[in-house]
Amino acid sequence: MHNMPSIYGINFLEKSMLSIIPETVIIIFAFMVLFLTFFEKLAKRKNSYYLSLIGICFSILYVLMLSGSNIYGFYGSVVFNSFDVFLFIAILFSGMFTVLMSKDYMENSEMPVPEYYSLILFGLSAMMFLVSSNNLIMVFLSIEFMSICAYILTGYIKGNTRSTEAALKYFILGAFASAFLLFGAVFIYASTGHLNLYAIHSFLQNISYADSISRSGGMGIKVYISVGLILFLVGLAFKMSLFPFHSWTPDAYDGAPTPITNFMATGIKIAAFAVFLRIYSLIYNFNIMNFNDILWLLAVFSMTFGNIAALLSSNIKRLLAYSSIAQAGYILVGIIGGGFYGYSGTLFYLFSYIFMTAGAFAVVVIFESSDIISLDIKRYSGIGYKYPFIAASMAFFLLSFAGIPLTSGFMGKFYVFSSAVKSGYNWLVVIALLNSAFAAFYYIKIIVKMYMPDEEPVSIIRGAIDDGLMITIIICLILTLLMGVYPQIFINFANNSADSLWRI
Amino acid sequence: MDNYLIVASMIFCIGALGVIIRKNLIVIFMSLELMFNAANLGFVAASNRLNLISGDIFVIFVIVVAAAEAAIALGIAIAFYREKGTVDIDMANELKN
Amino acid sequence: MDFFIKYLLSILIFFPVVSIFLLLPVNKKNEGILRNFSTFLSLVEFIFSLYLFIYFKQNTYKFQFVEKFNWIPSFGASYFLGIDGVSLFLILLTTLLTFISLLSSYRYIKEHVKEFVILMLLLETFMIGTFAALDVLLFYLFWEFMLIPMYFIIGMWGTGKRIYSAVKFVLYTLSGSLIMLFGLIYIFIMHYDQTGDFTFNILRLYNTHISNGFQLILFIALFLGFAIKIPLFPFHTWLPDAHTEAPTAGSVILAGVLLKFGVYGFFRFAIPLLPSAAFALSPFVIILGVIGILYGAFVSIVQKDLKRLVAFSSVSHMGFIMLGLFAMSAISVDGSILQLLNHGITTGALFLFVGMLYERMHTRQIKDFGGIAKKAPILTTFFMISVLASVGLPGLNGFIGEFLILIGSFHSYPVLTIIATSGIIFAAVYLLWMFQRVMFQDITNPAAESFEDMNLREIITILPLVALMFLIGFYPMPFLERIDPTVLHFLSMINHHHKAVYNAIKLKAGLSNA
Amino acid sequence: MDLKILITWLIPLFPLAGWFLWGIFGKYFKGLSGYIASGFVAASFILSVILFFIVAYSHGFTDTLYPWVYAGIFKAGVSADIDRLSVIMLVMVTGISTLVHVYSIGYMKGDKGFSRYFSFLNLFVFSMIMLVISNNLLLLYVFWEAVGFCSYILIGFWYERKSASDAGKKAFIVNRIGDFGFAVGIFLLFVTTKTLNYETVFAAIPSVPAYTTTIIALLLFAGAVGKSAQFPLYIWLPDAMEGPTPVSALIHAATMVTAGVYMIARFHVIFSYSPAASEVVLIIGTFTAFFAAFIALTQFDIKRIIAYSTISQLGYMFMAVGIGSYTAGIFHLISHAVFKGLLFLTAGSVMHGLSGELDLRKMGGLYSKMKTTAVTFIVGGLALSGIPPFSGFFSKDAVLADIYNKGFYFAWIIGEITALMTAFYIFRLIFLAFFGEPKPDQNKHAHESPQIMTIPMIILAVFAVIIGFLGIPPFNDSLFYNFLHTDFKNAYNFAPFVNNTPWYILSLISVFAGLLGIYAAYLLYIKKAFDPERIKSIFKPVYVLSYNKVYIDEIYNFLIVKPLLVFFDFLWKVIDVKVIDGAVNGIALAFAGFSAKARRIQNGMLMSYILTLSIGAAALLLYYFIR
Repeated sequence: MHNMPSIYGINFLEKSMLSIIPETVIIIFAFMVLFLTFFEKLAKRKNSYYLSLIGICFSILYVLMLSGSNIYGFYGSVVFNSFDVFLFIAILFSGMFTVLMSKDYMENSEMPVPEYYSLILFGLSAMMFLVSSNNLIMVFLSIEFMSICAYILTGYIKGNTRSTEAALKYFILGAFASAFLLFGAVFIYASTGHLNLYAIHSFLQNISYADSISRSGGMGIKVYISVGLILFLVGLAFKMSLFPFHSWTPDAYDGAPTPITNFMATGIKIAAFAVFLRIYSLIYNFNIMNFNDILWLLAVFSMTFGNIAALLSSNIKRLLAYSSIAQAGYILVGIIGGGFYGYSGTLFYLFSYIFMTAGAFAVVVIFESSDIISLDIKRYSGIGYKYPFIAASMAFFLLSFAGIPLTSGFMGKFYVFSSAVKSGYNWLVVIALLNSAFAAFYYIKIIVKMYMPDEEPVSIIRGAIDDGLMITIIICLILTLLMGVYPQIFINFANNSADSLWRI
Repeated sequence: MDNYLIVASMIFCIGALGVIIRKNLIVIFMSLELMFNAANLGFVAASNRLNLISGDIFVIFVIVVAAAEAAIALGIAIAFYREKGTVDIDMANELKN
Repeated sequence: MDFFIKYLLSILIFFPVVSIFLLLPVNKKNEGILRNFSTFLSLVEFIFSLYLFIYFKQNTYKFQFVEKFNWIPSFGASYFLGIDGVSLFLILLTTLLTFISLLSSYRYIKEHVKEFVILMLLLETFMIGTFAALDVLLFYLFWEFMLIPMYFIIGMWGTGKRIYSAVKFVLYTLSGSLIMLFGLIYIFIMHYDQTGDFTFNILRLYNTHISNGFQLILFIALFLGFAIKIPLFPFHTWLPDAHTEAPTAGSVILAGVLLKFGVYGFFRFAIPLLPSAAFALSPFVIILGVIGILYGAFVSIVQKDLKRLVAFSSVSHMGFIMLGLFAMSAISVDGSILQLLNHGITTGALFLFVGMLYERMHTRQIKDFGGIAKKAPILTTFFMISVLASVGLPGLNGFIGEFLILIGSFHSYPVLTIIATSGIIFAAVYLLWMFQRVMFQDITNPAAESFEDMNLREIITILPLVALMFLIGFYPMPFLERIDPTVLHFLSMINHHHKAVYNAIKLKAGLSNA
Repeated sequence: MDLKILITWLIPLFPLAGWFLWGIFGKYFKGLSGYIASGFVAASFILSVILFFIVAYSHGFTDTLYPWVYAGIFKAGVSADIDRLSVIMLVMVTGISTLVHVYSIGYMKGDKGFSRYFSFLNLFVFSMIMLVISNNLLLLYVFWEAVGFCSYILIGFWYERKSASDAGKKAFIVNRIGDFGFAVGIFLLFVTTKTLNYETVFAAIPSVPAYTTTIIALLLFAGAVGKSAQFPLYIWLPDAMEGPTPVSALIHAATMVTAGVYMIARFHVIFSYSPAASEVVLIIGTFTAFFAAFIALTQFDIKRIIAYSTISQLGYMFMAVGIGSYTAGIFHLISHAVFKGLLFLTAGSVMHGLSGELDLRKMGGLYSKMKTTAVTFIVGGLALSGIPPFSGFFSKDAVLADIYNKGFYFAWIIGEITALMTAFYIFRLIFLAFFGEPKPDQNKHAHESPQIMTIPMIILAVFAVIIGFLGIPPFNDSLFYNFLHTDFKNAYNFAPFVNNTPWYILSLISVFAGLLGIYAAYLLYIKKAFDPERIKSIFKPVYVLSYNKVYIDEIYNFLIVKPLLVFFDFLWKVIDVKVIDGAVNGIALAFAGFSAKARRIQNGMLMSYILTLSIGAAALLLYYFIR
């Protein structure tokens, strides 16, 4: 347990400000982008685009500057340590990719642009807050903040019924789920009397110590806590899109503008997993009850359902949505595996997951047009010869999803699975491996379409490909390959951040 | 305190039930509000019982958030109505499978 | 030069990748340059690989040309290469067959030549890497990625139900190897728990102590991965489809090299890691192998498609190899390792001939052929030699391997060996019958009237293989004397785990009275 | 390097070189290749004769050319074992091969496969030589199969003819069936004695339990049954007549088919230490001798008649080795090689004269047309039917007398009856072909063969007369016996002589049998004392049986080949495609089905989504409370 008083020092305000600098930078830039709308001639599409990119870069800069420091701000309700550094970088990457993709996408829609980018930036800051939040209030607030941005962005395209419907579904389900989360918070608070995670942590330590000496101690409290934790888990599992709480995923992914889909698939998922990891490492893994059983079920159901549902779906965005459900299952395997090895594996997987997903969605954006048919995988038949580089990279990302070696996907899977084997969850791993075996089918289905068209290739009307997209694809390609071939650097990075989970 | 929590839970369940069974968007939003308020009730009760203040603070935050959400909700509802000409959520069935 | 020899394996692995980068700038329009240049590069690769043979120190079982660098310390995985007498020849086979199949596809591959040569070279990298890797993770990396180029080769240049076959091939093999991965991870973790040594180094994993019960489970896990690759009897159905639809080069590589990985995996991983399970289950594996021998032969007899016949014939041949490997006597294991090479050479040659016939007649149905011998004496001669090698005619390579396998296995499994031996009769039946219907008799198909004989390129393609058939047939010692020490060490390594079993081996190898 | 060793390895080298030359550069040599090939074989013949005398006046030796297969404790080198048996075989093989080569130059003139023919003939000679001189079973097996391959390729020499390529294939596969047994025998021998070298094996055999020896011997004998066309695997030999006649003369009469006999003689230790196995050899031999002769009685294809007679004569040899009198067997082998080679060559010359006609019913009165052929043929016929002083008389009597004196009376009676039948069918052939009134359509172009063909025939005829005199004084102190029996000193004498009837009595009986047969043929086909048709109608069932070769081919086809093919087809079409592959595809389909169901959950209805979500939450809570 860390020494709480340290944050009650004289200069705690500076400390506190320091702890949230990256978020602050993003927010400032978000407002700047927003203000652009007031000035007619500045309100060009490009300006806001570049401005938001600059903001993200600045934020990354600050994160790197702060890396290594271990700060508690605002009475310990915000924490900044290497765990956050890792995840901030991840999230900022996903935000950067989203922005890069958006330029091209926004150009052929007549929606107001600056608001769009500012919303993305606000969403980013919310995610970062979520990651570094160390207090149930902070968690709830930032989740809501993040979700609200996401709701708006999902329904951003006016007059597109699909978009609106997606927003509607996402919103109702999201609010419903956060109600559960909130109610869970109630139970936790009622039973422990704390909102600060560390405080709850120590409280639970005492309880488990207490009934380690006398089995009688605090049974009623344990029930309350467990119910609270379960309800809380429901709220988070919704954001992580695990099986019974997944149902928004395909529709929201499908209806939302594709860059936003990427934003949800990478940013929100990672933030949710990050906060879950933090809370799990602090609270769940006490012997209040065996949460791993529940997680085990969730993981197995998620991956199996995701893969099976994806097998036949012909709409690429829905296919990727289902596959992301399955991926969530795989990531959860790492958390179940637990221990230092498992956490760092999970983080590594999350990090690698960004790049493959972003790359894949970038390719989707390239071949997407206003009509709905553009999302059918038939659209991809024969592009292997028209656009060799893009098709090759798409194939590579898909292989990475499938977990073929030389891709980051394999290393990530390998890492989390071996951690699970290490803690003795053999059946879980076997199921996961079988899953990834038949999951390969629908990834390969797309590759077949791209390189071995059986029907006449659909002629794609497509001008010059936007630089942003190309940059995205190239970065994703390089990193996916690098993490697949020489993952050690990233593993070290993940190890540091996993390490900081223990140093509390 | 148990009784408060039980009441809160009952309200929560009522709200959830409302969300599940009603088809009218507005009613659904109201039920959602009900669920949030159930949570609020729980917090207030708990903080009162433990005579702490943090619960009450949380409640205030929740109210703010709920307000914001209500705004979004209405925005989306209006957009939906403009397109579909109804607020019956069964009309929202374009995205499936 | 010194450097060259020291890092020869890495050079061999990465030279094809380098050559890919050399080929990338070439415009895909001028296919001539692409073909010749890639063929030349693969020839260079083959010549490099000959240095392995030259500088290989025989009569030692120690790994040679060893290279070891840190790769992923936190997994205990390292870039660890090295070869012994077994992998030496398999690597040579790989480089040779890659060169040959590139040379052979000048006429077969008409479109997307650039993609084709690039994929072939990529495939070569991974095949060599798989044989050279002594680190389990590295091995698995090479092993599994190998599927992808092969999958493209089948799917893009195949015939008929090519996509079905390609996808079937990938999914079938992938599911096997993922189960295998579980087994490998499990052993790795177990070794860590026992020694606290976090390593994928196979030589250290050999020392893992695993209780017999676990050994059985893990062996089954590994078994699935390798048996599907071989393919052993009930897991073989991906093979006929893949072989039949693949382009000639694909079939040659598939039959010549890819099928070897299963046996190599058993030899390098499954058996030494889990000796007692291997011994407990060896009767079942052998039974499967023997079923495979007869089953493959029987089914080949009634095939109507030339290529499918050859494909099923390799099911039969791999059965012999499994019999020899799991009989675990020095002689039989020697034999099956030698038979690995023989099968690669012979079946590769057979597929080349099927390809030549197909290029000329545009059919693979046996009934459409007949009387080719009249038109093409050279082709007939070489084809006949290859067929006879596959029949196992003495004086050619096939015989030595099969004979050693059978005579080595006879002591421990007399009945099964006798049943297996009856396979040589059926081999004669299906191959000679096929040969008669295709080459002899009178010309029935008018297309055969304009059948031109092998041209110089094709002769060059075939000549090395035929030469090897005679060499191994008449003077196998250069191969055997390099394989033998490795095999003996393999057997003694099992003994190191398993005293009781070792006596059994000594009996089988006849060392008891030596 | 020692001279005799040099000679030893030069003998096989010549034909090997020939094979390469004609095989690769054949088309540049044109007709020349025939002469050079014959020269090569002649060279190795001369060398063999030299070697013969070296061995005859010193002693045998062994030499290893190079280590061949060393794996584990398994060691086999390419090495020769030269003793009297092998040099006799060498001389016989190379000698007859030379003559056949020379003969073939004329016979094959103008065939487009001329060089190919000689290359394969050379290959055969090489393999046969190696087979004879090899000193371990692996090497023996190698060339055992190699000669089989040569016969396969030469039978199917005219591959355009389906019947020819079928016959070749049949020969190879039937031989393979025999070799299967042979191979298993070798395995068993190896695991019992841990070696395959002759000396060591023979040294080990006496200490091996009898039943093991018996099994080994029987398995090896299976190989001999296939190679030497004994019942029930003889069926390939008559069909083998599809090949060029010189090939039939060399491979299917003189050398390859006798390899089985040679093998048993070579492994006399194994066989003599297992009386049971020898018993089986005797029985098979006796039955085959009678059976083949019976079929030969009524055939009309002259080559097939001679083929069946070959089978029957091989039966005699097996009788001989079956009772442990190996010298007699080898002696009959040699003399049979000579006169049967002669018969085939002359038959070939008849064909050549009649442009490939083989049917007796279309022949007649050829004596006037082709005197040399006729005379040499009659010499061969007399030798075959064992009329003194022709070689057949000495060799066959040596066999029969041993059988009688060793007390196998039943076998002896069968042998005598067979001798009678033999004389009858060969002279039936002679009378029908060379005497009687000429058939008009033949007379026009019937002509004598060129000298290059007739000279070998004459040489062989001369040998057919003189070689028998190696057999005097008959039998167990003849020149031949004294020369050879030292090689068999290790044999275990399992069948001692029970009575020593003087040889002339036995000879009289068999000569009488032979003469009787000839006289019967004379009555039937020259004097026309009885009408052959009447005889047929009297013995109708017997005749039909014999005429249709006892339907053996049909029986095999119906009982074995057809059912197997059906079974294989079932295996492929049902087991492989439907069951195994069906299971694989079934799994895929099952997953597709699940997928359809799973996607129905995602029905787009918000209500159901909320329901799933809350049910999930409830389920988790429930899960917690129930445990």
